[in-house]
Amino acid sequence: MTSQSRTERFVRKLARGTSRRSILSRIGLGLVSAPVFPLLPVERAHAAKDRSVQAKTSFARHAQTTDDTKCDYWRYCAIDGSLCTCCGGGIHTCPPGTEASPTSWVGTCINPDDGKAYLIAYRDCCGTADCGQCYCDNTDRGNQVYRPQENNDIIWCFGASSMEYHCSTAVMVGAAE
Amino acid sequence: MTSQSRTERFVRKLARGTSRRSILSRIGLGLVSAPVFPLLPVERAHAAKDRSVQAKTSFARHAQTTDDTKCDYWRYCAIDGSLCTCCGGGIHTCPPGTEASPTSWVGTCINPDDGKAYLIAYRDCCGTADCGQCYCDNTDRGNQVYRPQENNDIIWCFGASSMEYHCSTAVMVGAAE
Amino acid sequence: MKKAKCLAIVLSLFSAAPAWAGGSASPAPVPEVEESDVAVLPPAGAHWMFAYFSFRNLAQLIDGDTGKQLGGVHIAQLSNIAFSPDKKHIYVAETIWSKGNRGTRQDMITVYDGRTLKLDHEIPLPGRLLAGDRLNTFSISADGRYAYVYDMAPASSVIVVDLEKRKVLPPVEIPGCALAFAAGNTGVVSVCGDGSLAVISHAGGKAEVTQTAPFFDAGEDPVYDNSVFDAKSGKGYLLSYSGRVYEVTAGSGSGAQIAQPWSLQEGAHMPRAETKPLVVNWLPGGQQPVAYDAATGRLYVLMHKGEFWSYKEAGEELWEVDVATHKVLRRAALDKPAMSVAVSQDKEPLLFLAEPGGAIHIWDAATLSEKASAASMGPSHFVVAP
Amino acid sequence: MKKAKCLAIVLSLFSAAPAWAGGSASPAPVPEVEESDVAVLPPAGAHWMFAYFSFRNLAQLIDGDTGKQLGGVHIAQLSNIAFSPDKKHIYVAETIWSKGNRGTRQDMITVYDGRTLKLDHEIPLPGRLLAGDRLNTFSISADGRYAYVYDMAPASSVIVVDLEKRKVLPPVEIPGCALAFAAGNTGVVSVCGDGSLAVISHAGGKAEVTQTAPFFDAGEDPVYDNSVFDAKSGKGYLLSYSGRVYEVTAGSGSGAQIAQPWSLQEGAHMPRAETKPLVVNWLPGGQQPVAYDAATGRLYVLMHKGEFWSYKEAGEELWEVDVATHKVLRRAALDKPAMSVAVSQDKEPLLFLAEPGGAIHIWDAATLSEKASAASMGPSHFVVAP
Repeated sequence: MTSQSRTERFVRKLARGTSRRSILSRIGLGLVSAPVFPLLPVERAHAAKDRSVQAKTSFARHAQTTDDTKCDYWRYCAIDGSLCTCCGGGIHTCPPGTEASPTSWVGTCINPDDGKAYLIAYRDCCGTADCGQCYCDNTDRGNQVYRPQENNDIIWCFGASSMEYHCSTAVMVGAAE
Repeated sequence: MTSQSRTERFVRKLARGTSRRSILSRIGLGLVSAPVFPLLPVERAHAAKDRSVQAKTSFARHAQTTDDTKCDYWRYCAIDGSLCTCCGGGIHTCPPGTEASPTSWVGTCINPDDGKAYLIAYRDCCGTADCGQCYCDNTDRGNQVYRPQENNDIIWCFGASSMEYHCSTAVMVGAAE
Repeated sequence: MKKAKCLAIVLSLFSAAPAWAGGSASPAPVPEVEESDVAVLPPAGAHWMFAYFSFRNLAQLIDGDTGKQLGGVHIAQLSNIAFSPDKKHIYVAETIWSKGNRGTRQDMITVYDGRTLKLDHEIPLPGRLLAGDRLNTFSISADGRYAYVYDMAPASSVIVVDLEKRKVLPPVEIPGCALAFAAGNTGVVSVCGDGSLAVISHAGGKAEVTQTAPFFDAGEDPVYDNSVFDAKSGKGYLLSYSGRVYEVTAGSGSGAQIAQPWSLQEGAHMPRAETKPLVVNWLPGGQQPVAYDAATGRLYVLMHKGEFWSYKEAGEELWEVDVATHKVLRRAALDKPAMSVAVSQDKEPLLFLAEPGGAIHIWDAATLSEKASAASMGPSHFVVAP
Repeated sequence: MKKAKCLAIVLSLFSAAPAWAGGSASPAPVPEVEESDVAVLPPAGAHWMFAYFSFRNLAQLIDGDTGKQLGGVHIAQLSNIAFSPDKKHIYVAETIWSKGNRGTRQDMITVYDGRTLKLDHEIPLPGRLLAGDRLNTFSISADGRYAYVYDMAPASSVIVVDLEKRKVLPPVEIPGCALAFAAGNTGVVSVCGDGSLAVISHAGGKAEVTQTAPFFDAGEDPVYDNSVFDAKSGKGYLLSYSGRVYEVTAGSGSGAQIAQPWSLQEGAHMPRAETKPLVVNWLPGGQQPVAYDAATGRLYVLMHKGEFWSYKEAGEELWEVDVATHKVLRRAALDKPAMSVAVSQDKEPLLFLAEPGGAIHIWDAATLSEKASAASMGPSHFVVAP
């Protein structure tokens, strides 16, 4: 395993790079139009580059690609919460009456159909109470709050007009080259 | 069964007697010192007067007098909610941090030790979230919201400083003569 | 699924023949980048309904044909919810404290758009009754112009809200009475503690209250708060604990007509149930024990075997009753006890049945067979699309 | 109990020999009239603890000796709770919107009296992180003078609150770091995304931040946010996913000392666990996976058999570890998997273990045998009396 992959450096840079005088640190949570973590990470994940079959996690070995309303759907390798696909939304669509948070945490998941790794942004839909359907808590490469963008326990509604958590989507960002 | 007992007339009188110009109807809910339903019904219940053994409900036949943390304790014949005896309070004692509502609904329960009927005031303890322990929903002579003082679904925190329901006590008012 | 873990000590032999290669003949291409978006609802279907529980914060909008959740609306604890008759809006009557359990009390009707489920506006209210599991403390007039909110503070009143002008009219006091069933366009029916009804008519701008004579024994055989009333026809059915049915007609002019009561048990060729103790009867029960199909004139009632005062007991059977003939047409045994029943208001009606634990069963009312299922967050109630 | 119904068709033969006359030899006299009152707590016991779940609104105060609930404190969702070191106050760090899911955001420390559990006052905060299941985003200095609140908005900072003056000091920014473990009277330890610590010292009024060198691999083997730190001794134990233990000493002067890490598995005569996939090891896991008894120097760790990245998995065994010798002294199998563990801080320590469903088991730490049990409202966390 690479212990200092580009993903990790990217996340760390992001976290540490928010200088104390940065305008970003002054932005209130009500400001929808100014996401403070980037909408889509511009650097691609690298951690999974050298993941051979042997390197697969238990989740990846048992994942499927046909039913995105089940916890073992491949993109959900690090999701935590209710699946928006069970709540009136879709894999990248928030249910009616909610708002897609401009901020998200990320996971690197392997698509069993091609064996390749993809970067997934878990974007919370915010504004109304927990959907309560299809609760999943997958933990592949899940980290703690000091690595926020890899942590799925944080309420990722920063930048949305409400911090009330409803459900989580799994948005394809691109291949983890 | 008497269909027009004194209890019922009392309750109806109470409900209807709140004239539209009454000062009572103007009292806000924040006013702790002015209970708008009486603290203790001054007229005693009469409904159970002629309750022979044959007239007993299923609850009364199976009630016990030794453990007030169980739903089948005799005083709980019409209680609905968490028992304060399981929440840090007692049979007529609210748990720390809560407030005894000056208002209550009432039940007429039979004490198996003497076979007599007693009037019980179910006084809610208000101010913090539902205790969640020892939930009971007994329904002897339970009525609907148009007979409010016999209804156990109403949040009986009128007159308390918070309408947040925590648990219910079962206060002895006296014999139902 | 995710908890099913393989606990073989070492899995390194896994390397050959990956499991994921088996199923998929032509793997779908994986899209490169996706945009986040937000769903908008199609026009409301006749089989849509809200399922909600008084102590949870989400009213789930469910499509009865599939059991799928289409979206959700935030509700404070102890809220009411309603569709506008044209289904273009969702109304939530709710009470919120500024600091959760403390602070400033705020009563309001919160109005959501029926397609986007976005909050449109709030109409502040002077108050409302806080009680668990009550459906008829809030209703909408047949034409959708007015909302009626029952308040007990503790004096009883009905708050009339002009939804078009977003304005609260002066409360109508109904001492000794409760509930607010909309009847017609300008009528409201309340039930009184002496066994009578109070009927409000606010046609012409000024509210008048008419009182009927007492007609049921409110002490010995109460009628359910969660009885049923159809605002359009002005016809309702008050169901008593013992299974007596009182047909009420109101909404055109003042007052109300009450028909001679009849017995559910007699409709099923049994002696009518009595209120005396130590006798087990088939009795109605549950939280939302009765539903009414206004088109077919059928009542659906949750029934259980029990002694009197077991009015909250979940149903073991569902009885289908013809209000014209007073006959029980069919009795269906329930696999699991049900706390709530509702019926959609269309030509191919669905029945909704809620278990105490939250499981929802959706039946075809024609065949009484299960068509779909859903999951809710407790012993839920139903509000069906108009 | 109440649902157990006798369904014999007619019970009228019941008249003779009433069941209730059997048990009671000398019936207690029934008091005539009672007054309502409100309980006040005795001085806090060493075996008291709060059990709470991030998504429920009551923190239950439980006496570990009996499992009985002594009272409750209202908490907003995603709150933290703490005792003052003298047990005279309860602090809740919470975030409340003025309209539930909308309106104005209000962050505060709500201060309750430790005997009456009445709200004493609120100290408004400029913000705090909202995250599920986090214990160390809030802490109290050893002497009880200061509270530390971790905020991420999304810039990282620690909010220092003077509890005596009820005043918030300027936030201390800790870019790239998180959490707020109190260390001593004026120190705070945070963990950083590069595997280092940031150590705040605010002695003398001005906050200074010292950064240690990176010492753990935050990408490949993170340490748990819910690791343990004893503010009085300034000693803490950061536990990694793989079971490495990092002893940290801080709070006297600036910076922190980090000892050579050691392995839980090696302490149990096994090879140390590695992070590579496809291997099953005994690993720590759960929501609150480790507890620390500062007097005996024992760690209690929830352990399960699993592959790496199973760090949220509930424990199958509880391991007792001596931090001086790094030896696993005892391994106790759990009848039911546990998500959380805590230990009381007294001479006769109790262990608290929470099942995912909310059941709480209370063990005598000396014998690892169950002493009492309690019921909570979900996968709860514990905060024990100081």
